[in-house]
Amino acid sequence: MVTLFAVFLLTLLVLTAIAVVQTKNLFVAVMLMGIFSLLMATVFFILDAADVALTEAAVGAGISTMLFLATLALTGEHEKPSKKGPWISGLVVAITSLILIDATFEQPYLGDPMAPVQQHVAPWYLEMTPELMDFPNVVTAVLASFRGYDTLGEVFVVLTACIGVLFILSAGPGAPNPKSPRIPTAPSVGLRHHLIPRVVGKLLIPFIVLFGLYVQFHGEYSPGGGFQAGAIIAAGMILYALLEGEKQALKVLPQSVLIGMVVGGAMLYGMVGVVGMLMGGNFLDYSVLSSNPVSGQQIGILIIEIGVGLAVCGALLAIFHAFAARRSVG
Amino acid sequence: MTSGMQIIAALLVPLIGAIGIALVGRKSPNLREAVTFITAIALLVIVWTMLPGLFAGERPEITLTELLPGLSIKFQVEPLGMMFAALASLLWIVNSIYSLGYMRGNKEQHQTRFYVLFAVALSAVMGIAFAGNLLTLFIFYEILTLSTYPLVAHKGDGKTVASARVYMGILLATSIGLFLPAIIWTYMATGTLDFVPGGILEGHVAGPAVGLLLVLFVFGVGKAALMPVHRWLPAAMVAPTPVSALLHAVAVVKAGVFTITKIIIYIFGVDFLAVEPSTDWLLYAAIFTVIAASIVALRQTNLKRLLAYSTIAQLSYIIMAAALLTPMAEIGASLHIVAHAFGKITLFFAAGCIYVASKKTEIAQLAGIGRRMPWTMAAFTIGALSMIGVPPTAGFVSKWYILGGAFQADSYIVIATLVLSTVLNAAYFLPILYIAWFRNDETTPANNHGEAPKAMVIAVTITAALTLLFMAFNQPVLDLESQLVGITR
Amino acid sequence: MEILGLYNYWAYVAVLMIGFYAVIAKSNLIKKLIGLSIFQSAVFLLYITMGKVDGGTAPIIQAGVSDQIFSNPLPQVLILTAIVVGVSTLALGLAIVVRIKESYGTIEEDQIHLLDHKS
Amino acid sequence: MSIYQHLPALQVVVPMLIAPLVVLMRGRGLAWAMATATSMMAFIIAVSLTNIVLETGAVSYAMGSWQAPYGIELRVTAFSALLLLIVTAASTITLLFGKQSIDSQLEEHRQPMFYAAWLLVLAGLVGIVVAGDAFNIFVFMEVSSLASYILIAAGPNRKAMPSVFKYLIMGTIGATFYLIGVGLIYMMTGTLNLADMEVRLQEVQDIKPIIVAAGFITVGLALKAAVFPLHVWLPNSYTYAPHMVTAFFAACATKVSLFVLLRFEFLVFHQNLVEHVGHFSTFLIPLAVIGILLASGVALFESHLKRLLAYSSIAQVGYILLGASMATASGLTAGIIHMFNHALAKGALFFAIACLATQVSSLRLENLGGVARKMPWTMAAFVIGGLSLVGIPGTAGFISKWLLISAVLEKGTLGIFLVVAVLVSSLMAAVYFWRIVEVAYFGDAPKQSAELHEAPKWMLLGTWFVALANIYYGLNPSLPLLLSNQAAASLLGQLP
Amino acid sequence: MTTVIDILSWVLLLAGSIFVFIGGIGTLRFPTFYTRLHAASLTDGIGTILILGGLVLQAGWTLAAFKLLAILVFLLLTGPTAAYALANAADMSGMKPEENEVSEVEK
Repeated sequence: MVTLFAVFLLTLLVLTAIAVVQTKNLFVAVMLMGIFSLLMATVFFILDAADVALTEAAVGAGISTMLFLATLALTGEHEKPSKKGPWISGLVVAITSLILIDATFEQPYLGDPMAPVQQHVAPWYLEMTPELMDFPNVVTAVLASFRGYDTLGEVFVVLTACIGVLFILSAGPGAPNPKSPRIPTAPSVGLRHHLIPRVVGKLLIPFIVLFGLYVQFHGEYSPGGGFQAGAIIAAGMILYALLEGEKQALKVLPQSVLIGMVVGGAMLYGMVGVVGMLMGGNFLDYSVLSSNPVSGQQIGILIIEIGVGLAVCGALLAIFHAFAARRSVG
Repeated sequence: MTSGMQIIAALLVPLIGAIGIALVGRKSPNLREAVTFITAIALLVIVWTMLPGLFAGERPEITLTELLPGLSIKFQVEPLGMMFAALASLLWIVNSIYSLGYMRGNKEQHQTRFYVLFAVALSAVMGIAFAGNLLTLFIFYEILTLSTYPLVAHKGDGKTVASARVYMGILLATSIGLFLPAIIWTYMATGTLDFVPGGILEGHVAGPAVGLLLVLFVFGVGKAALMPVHRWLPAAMVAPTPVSALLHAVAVVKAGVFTITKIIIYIFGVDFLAVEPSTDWLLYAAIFTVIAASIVALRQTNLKRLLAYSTIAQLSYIIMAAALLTPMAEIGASLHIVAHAFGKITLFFAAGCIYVASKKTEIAQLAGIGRRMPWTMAAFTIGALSMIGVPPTAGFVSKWYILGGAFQADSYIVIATLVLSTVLNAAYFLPILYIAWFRNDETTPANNHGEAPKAMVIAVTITAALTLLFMAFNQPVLDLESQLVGITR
Repeated sequence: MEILGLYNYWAYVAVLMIGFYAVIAKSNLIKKLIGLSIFQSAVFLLYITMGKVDGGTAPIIQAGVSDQIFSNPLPQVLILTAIVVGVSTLALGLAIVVRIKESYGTIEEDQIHLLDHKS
Repeated sequence: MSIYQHLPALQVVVPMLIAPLVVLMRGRGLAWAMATATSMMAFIIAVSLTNIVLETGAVSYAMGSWQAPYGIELRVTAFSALLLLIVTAASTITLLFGKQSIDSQLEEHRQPMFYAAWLLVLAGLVGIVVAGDAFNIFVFMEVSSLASYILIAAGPNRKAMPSVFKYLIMGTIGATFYLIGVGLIYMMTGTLNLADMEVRLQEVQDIKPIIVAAGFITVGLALKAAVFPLHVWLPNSYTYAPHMVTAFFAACATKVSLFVLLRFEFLVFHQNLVEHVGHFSTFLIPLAVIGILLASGVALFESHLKRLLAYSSIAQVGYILLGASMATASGLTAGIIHMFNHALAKGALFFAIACLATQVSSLRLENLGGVARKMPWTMAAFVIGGLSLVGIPGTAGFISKWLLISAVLEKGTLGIFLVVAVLVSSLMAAVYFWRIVEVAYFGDAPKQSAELHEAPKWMLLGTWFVALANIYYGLNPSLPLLLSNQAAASLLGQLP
Repeated sequence: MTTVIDILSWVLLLAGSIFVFIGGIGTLRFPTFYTRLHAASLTDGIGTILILGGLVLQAGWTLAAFKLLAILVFLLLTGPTAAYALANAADMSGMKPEENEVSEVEK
């Protein structure tokens, strides 16, 4: 049943991908990308990856789409026909795919419980998590503690992207000039004059944030965690910016506060690691944070998840504002 | 001071001098020249005080840092290198006197740069002379190439730079493309690069490979100007005359033949080469170069270019002698290094004197110049006679030994070459002497000039005198180099 | 039916190559980035697929229930990271595209190329 | 627990955690000072780590106290120590001496973010080098890549943007290829730890997914390392990046990818794939040779100074690869030590170019006539760097060329052809380098050229520092030689 | 009792599916933007209510039922708002219902 369902969804996925590449209208392509991401999230869900599905839905369908749209507003949405002949690219792609397909025949089948991945390392995580962490979500345990260093790196990838977008968009002819504030244009006042979206939207925002907080703090028990929470809360705030105008949104959470959130979140994570080191463990060793290693782990994971949430939320919002504040040139 | 430290001192003194020259150069030309002289004299003292030890059979050595596993930067003094160093350090003083006159008389630009690089080049020459293994030698060989490039390109106009490019290009290409692989090959075959009396290659390389390795070495050492890698030498004649005189008649080219001689004696080993048939070509290549370069020299109309081709021919004399592989010929080779140095530097000095005094560069313009510049031309005559090999000049002594070596080896082709080249030498030098002394000076440019500046005349007189004196006082060199024979036996 | 066990992998290869094609063959910079997103998503699919166990559930251990089969949590963790990396790259790429549009007036690669070589 | 045991972690954590703080530094020069101090600290840590590695052998560190393969392992070997030295030293020197150059190319209000990105590049690169876990390498590769896009995008020319976009696309493709390869290996072994992978691969040798994985990892990393013909992103990125960034990247960025490549090829695949050495050399030797010759050839006709050197970098990557593809101890030693020596040479050259750029308006060759007369010190350092690049004895470049030729000669007949290729490319290097020297020393000054002065003293000091390092390590290469010998031995499994 | 609930829930699910299906056909087949929007809102209006209602009955008196209801409330709020926003955007960009005889795809 699952296999059949998967076959159906995957076929749809491939078709969507082809449509995305085929269409000449970038706006349509971006919308189709949103559908692609949602399909992908569904596939992940039926493959038992609830956390990943949640993230893919929030990030792939939500944040990415929003970024694409913000860019399209500045660049225009029509793709000009390319003069490049598709032959060489086609050949490269064909050869690569043949090699990869050929390799699949010696790979374990979907769901094979005897596959090497199910034999080594992973069983240890499943077995030890209840004992060492005393909470049910193994994904969170691996993410935040066993492979916490990767996650730290990941937070810094987000931080880097945030710095990068702010840096790159701080120059050039379209850069917002602090001395002469730009003339407020229609989008900047948001949808204030539209009663229905405003009312409904404002009604929803608290729930979105609430849900975000739930995902944040319930990550040890159910799918979710800092990343998902950060993305969800950021989406809520972006909604606010769309409704009330960017100016109003920046009044609530100014860019400096957002950067503070990013920096603070990243530092919070890092500092937990350093404190672990100071208390006699290795870097990112949470067990030493408390006299009881298990509660030490729980405290550590809680704090770093907050750090992750702060950093991701701040970074996404800062990136959004950087795009939104850009004036259209030419 | 230990002998080892003396070697280091010989390397460092010119470098320190170079820094000193650079520091005072902008402020006072007089002080700059004074520093040059002090440096040159200091170097002479350092090098010459090592001589007695060498005569007594000492072989001072010192090892600096280890560059690669088993390969150090190492210096060792042996007779051949000692002689080369003594010769270069002696002639540097004379050349400095000469430069003083030439550079000022000619109002050359960038004089500080000139003196600085000259000192650096001398340091490199010392490094080559005292090198204790091939790697060290190679390092200083390249430093010499690089430090002389700006000297050759001194004038800085398009033509000079183009010639300097040829100079640099050939020397660098041959050294990196042939010399370096040869060294690495040797190292891989034998596991050492030390100069060992009797050679290191025997038993490690055999058959045609020996011949190939010798090809790499001989043509890799482009400074020896064996045809067809000789083209850099005429190109280098665009340099100011002191450079041509000291570097391209003595230091650089002698570094080339010196390197080849050392490789023959200390890397291949004379006995090994003698039994290895694939290496015979070296003798013929040298003979070919002697004859061909002499014939080309016949057709030159520019004085310095003629001297350059003459140098090419004379260098191959040395290689030919070394390739004869007989004791007497080896001594002849080393004697010829000295003899040719004295003679050729005199000739170049004279050519420079003529240029500074009259701006004349072509042979045809020299008519009657002997009467206006008697001292210069007298010196020139002595130098020319030495090239031909007429007694009582230095050239006679060395040719005598080489001839003796040829008889020892029963090599009639070498004897024939010697005879033929003597005739050719005479054929291109004697007309110049005739023109200079016996024609009337009616040609342009202006003929209303006198003798060259004093400093230059003094220098050229000294070297001419040395050329003559060497005929009589060659015993020390003979004694020193006989130690080589002891080695090669 | 057995062979459908590899269908996931074929789908991943197909999606991967569709994305790859868009990246190398398209001239529009945004289209390239869209292609890049698809390309990266395909890899997510590869990882998640290999972690699936027949009859398993998401690796959230319910108290009191024994004999449960769980899918592999590790690939999921890796892909969580990879998704975030992907969106970060995308954001940076889009910011660059905005700057390119501003200074060149176009986001077509071949036109940018022409403009660069005219000046 | 003494602090020494934490050094592998601190090596990464120090620059990484200070980077966000640098963003907040608004004061004049404060961001620079902080970044420089941090970079120095990283360098000191690298030096102490090198000492420890030399004394006690490879160091391992379990992140979060979780033992590998369950947790992430950091592993510092002699090879990593060498790379750590290169990376941290390159960053420190360029930061310390390059302030004026950066100031002249970047507005002050954008500098804090720039320096933060710089530290993130540093953290990312050292993170890759110390990582002992395949996925962790990916994460830090992305940190360093994203941050390096930022640094390159700081270039003042508008062409910087398309260049960095191309780099971003190709870099991401490379990283994704790598990720696919790692995924396939993980699929067949169930582990991500490199050491564990080596052991567990023995059970599944030579099945297709592993071979395909090897291919994808090689291609992905080769893309990042700018191995010919996957180099197309490099020339423009280096040309239009700020000069100091070019100096920093030219010294170390591609080398880190090569480091990962070599670690995978030799530690993971070498022991386990029967045909691996064969495949490795059949594919890589020709690529390396063609890359060396073609890139040198392009450099011969290039007139923009930075692009010329960028092509030369591609050729030099070929040298490193050629040494490695011999798959012998001597070959690996040659390749590895060339990473160090090339970093020195290119560092000096690009530093000198940065000095030049403070005075001249354009770095095209036709604009540089006679520049050496006005800027003798700058050009003298440039000449030293160039000589090292050509491989003149007495400079660092000679050491690697010597080792490379001796390694290649061990291959017999094939070796002779390779020697010819190496020598021909050295001569090409001499030619393209000499073109610059001739123009700079003897060319006519362009008419409209303004009054030129020598570059700022402080930058000159840095340039000369690197230039003299070329000579020092040309005469006394014992440290890099020791490290690369050990590295080669451990890659070939001859060390415990 | 359970059978009744089961039958009821299946009826609801089926009816919902039919509405969603009709909505889909309408979105494809209607000629203009506004008519299509009309068909599409059928999907998130009555279709969703019926399906989620059916699912709630299936789930019984559990936490899942509460979650489903929450989703229902969410969708009821957002669906019409989204439809409004779309129509409004179309109106703002100058697309008037009476002028637009031909769908933009066919144009």
